[in-house]
Amino acid sequence: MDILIQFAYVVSAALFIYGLKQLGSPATARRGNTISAVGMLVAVVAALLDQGIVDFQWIVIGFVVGGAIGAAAARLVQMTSMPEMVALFNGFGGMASLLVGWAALNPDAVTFTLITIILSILIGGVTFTGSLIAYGKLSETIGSGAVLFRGQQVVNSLIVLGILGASAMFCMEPGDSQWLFLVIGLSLLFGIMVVIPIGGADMPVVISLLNSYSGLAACAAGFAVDNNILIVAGSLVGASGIILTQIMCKAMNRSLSNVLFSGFGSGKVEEASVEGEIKPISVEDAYYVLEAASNVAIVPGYGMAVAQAQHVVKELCELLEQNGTEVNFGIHPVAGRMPGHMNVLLAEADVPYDQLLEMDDINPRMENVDVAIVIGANDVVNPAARESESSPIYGMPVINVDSARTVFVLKRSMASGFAGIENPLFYKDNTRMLFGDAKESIGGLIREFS
Amino acid sequence: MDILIQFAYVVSAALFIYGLKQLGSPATARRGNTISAVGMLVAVVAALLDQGIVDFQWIVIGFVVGGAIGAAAARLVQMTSMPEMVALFNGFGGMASLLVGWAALNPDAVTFTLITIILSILIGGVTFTGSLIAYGKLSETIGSGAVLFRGQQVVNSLIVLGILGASAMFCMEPGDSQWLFLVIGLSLLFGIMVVIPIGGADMPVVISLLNSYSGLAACAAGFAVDNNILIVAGSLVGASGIILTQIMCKAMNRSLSNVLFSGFGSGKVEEASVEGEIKPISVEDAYYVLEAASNVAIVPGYGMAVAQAQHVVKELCELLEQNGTEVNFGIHPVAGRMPGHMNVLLAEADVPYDQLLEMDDINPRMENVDVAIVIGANDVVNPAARESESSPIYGMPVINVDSARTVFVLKRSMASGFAGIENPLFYKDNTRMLFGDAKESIGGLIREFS
Amino acid sequence: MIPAEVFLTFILMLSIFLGFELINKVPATLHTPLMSGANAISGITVVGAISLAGTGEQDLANWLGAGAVALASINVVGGYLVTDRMLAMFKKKEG
Amino acid sequence: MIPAEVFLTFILMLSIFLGFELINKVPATLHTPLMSGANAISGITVVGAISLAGTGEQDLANWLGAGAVALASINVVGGYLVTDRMLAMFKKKEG
Ligand SMILES: NC(=O)c1ccc[n+]([C@@H]2O[C@H](COP(=O)([O-])OP(=O)(O)OC[C@H]3O[C@@H](n4cnc5c(N)ncnc54)[C@H](OP(=O)(O)O)[C@@H]3O)[C@@H](O)[C@H]2O)c1
Ligand SMILES: NC(=O)c1ccc[n+]([C@@H]2O[C@H](COP(=O)([O-])OP(=O)(O)OC[C@H]3O[C@@H](n4cnc5c(N)ncnc54)[C@H](OP(=O)(O)O)[C@@H]3O)[C@@H](O)[C@H]2O)c1
Repeated sequence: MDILIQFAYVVSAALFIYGLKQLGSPATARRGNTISAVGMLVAVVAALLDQGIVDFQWIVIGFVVGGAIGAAAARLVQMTSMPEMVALFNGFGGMASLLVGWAALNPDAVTFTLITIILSILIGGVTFTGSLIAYGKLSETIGSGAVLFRGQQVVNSLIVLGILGASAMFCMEPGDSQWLFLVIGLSLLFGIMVVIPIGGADMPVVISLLNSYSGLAACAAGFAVDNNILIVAGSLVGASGIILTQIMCKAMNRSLSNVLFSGFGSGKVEEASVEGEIKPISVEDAYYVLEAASNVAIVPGYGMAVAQAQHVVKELCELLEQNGTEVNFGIHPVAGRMPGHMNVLLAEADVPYDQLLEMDDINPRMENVDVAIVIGANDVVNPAARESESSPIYGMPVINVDSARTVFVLKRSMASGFAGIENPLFYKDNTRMLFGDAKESIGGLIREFS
Repeated sequence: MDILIQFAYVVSAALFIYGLKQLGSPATARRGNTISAVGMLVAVVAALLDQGIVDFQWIVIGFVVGGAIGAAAARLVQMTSMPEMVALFNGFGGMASLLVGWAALNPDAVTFTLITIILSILIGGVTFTGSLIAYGKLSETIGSGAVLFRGQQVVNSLIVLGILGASAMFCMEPGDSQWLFLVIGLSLLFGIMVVIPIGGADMPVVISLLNSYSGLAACAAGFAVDNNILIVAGSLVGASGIILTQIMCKAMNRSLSNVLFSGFGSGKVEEASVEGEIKPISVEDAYYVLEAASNVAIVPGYGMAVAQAQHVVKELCELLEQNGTEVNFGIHPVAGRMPGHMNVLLAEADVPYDQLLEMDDINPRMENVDVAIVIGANDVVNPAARESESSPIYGMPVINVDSARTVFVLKRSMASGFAGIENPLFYKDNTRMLFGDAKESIGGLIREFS
Repeated sequence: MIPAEVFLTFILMLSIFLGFELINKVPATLHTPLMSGANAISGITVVGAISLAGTGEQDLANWLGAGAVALASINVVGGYLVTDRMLAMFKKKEG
Repeated sequence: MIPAEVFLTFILMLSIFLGFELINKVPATLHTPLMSGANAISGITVVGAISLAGTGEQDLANWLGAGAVALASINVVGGYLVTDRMLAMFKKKEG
């Protein structure tokens, strides 16, 4: 029996791997997710067959409660709130690793096991509170700005020292539970401290990193309870989180340490040193221009998510196409508040994924575009990233909407985006500002068309 | 100590993996190979530190003898003989697995170990003789044709049954060495029998498959002696061989079973049912055409290897470029007698790899090519694969030289290529045949230029 | 006998390499579902939690295990469902 | 205690997946060196052979082991050298 359970874990690991492989292309991704879920099912069933289990009561209660909460949350969440949801789930995973590490503690544990226990508690704890803070910032339950205070680094260093010391003491005197509690408390605190100085729009990087940590915590728990499947699955997740983090940092041309420690986007808007004047446009005039355009590029950003404008965008896109206009979407890798955020929203509104062009595909075509419609995007279309060496986002690859013949920018005010900097795009000769909530502005355009 | 040895194996496996990863791009491939070699060194040193080893004499003798032979062979082999060399090395690897499996046999072995021992002997034996036959066919030491005889399948089935029976008996009576010898003898015989019915030009597929087997044999030996590094390295090799086999079969549009069992290319040239006449051209006339061309594509095949013409080809290419002509190479994935064979030969002659275009890159450009020079290629430029549904190679993707304005075909006669079929290309209006050994013909062209 | 730690390290090393290869191939379009899908996999801790929650002894470890089962189940069930919901929306243009 | 076979199977499964991912990315240009490079790795049997050839007992296993060391060394040394020779020839066009 026991050996069968073990081989079931091999099968389950193979399913996770195959599932992730299938996640690599939009056509097979859904199947891939199902395969991965089957892998999880196999692992859970195998775990339940373990002969050491004599009492299923608490397991079942745990399942039912957790499963119901998870299912309800998954069903109810709005697509625009996906980033928060992932952060929250991730935090629960971290807490689970913390509890498993703690529960695996027993009087006979050797030092190697103690170290893995401490690791799973530590990483799990940081993941838990860190994810909660990320959740708070993204959902704006707490302020989304970067919280910086004098002496922050000293405090953090003290916490790290405390954790190291308490962990060492714990390994030497595992019987004395005060060290254990100290480690737990400090790692929970540390999770909070590392995330508060990071601005809201950088949360995706944080979540992705914490996601990687929750994988590593599962890995450590796997070493602690001697379970292969935890190690394999945990390291797959660990690797995936790290790669996503790298991809995002690269897309912003910022280093990971800049993201984590610089308090970027903490709100100090740079002096406006931009020349040119702002030319607003009315919905009606915008309609006439669009009506005559033969090639339109739509570039969405975080504002589209805020306005929940994805459905009206799709409607506008259809009207334009009926009018004989070619419409493409240009998706910046870090538009919105999560990598691929715009893709998910537009997919929700039934925009086919082959109409969504990546930055590198849309930029060379921009010169042939009659009208580029920027919907609630700001930093990801900021030409300062290309032109002004003194800009904090200098070097970040952006979508060059300013090469299009005309640019419409849909936003509510002249407020800056997440990076907190001026956008010279708004002052360019070929730019027209269509002020107002994106959903309402587009609704207006749609009414003009029909 | 022992645990250190084991962790050294982890390092060694990581080096193999990283090395293979680096092999993925021409710029880093050489470094990758070195990294993989370092991995091997780490593994060997770790193995030597094993405390069970009391007598180094025979190990050193084995190393010195084997290493000297290997180094000498590697130094002396001609690039055109690379396929044979790989086949031969591969055979030695297989034999080594057979010997390890045999030596691992001990009176206390449990059934699981016995099975892995039998597997490593069996796979190792088939790999050994199979590779030797492949070597013989490629080097033309033995006839390269497919050997088919009546009742072949019956004989092979009997051998398989014999192997199965003897293996079963061996597992039941491991002490009785007659079963062991029977398995060894039959697997050596089987290696011969499976390779003789396969034609010489299909040997790359066979070698690649046997390469995969030698990996699997190492894997089985790893299970037999409980060694992780053998398993990891063996399965990497196993997977690599299988993928290369697939790639080749796909490039020929033939199934693996067609390659292995059909006796393809056994020499029966199809009735010539091609219309049109053959138009030979002299070296001098060819020179005038080339002199005036502004875009030339060179498509090499097995004949370039036979004629050892790669260096003069490079010379011709330089002369053409000095003359203001754009020169590209079109490399078919199964041109020659090994995947990537042409690339290696041209690299030897210092042709930069970014001038070597893959089939899918050159085909769309073919219409703008003034002269396509086919050097000793035949099947891989056969338009029948596109046009004639009755052709045995119908459906195989080929390089469409016939779309070029003019085609020069350099070969010695009207003989067919490996597939043994007529080539309608030779009869097309825009084709000129430049008969003679490729090296001499090109030499003539070079003399005209200078 | 080779100790278990050696095997575990081997497995860790291989899975990390494999994870990198697999994830590097996922296109930007799918990064959000990838993130939530990977997140669901990290709920694998539930497997470790199950054996701790079912010992039948009413001690601390048992309670901790039960809590871990509940939390990890939220992660697993919620994660897979939400990923599926997202992926179900991705559609190719109908010819 | 988890038996060694389980770990070995895990390792086998992971390595096969990893092998597929790695090899699938190698371009056609490099298939010949890849083949001979992979071939050299299959000489890893030398590691298994070493421990058998060094027992110090003058028995059959020892002789077989010594033979295996010699054959596998041909494969390893020859394979790596020949691959290196080939790869040394691959050059990019000088700007
Ligand atoms: N996606 C990721 O994975 C990721 C990761 C890390 C960092 N980031 C950062 O996040 C930022 C993303 O750039 P982005 O261009 O998408 O967004 P952004 O630069 O934050 O700009 C969003 C814009 O939308 C407008 N907006 C808000 N609500 C709106 C509504 N209801 N109707 C119309 N407009 C509205 C805002 O202007 P008004 O207030 O004037 O309306 C704002 O300028 C970048 O700085 C990026 O570096 C993203
Ligand atoms: N590369 C691989 O991995 C691989 C694997 C499996 C199968 N194959 C098979 O191998 C074949 C390869 O096609 P291929 O076009 O490269 O070769 P091919 O079809 O075998 O033709 C080679 C041609 O070269 C000519 N030739 C020989 N020596 C010559 C010399 N000294 N000077 C000038 N010409 C010479 C021969 O004609 P003359 O005798 O008239 O000169 C012959 O027609 C295909 O059928 C393919 O399916 C290849």
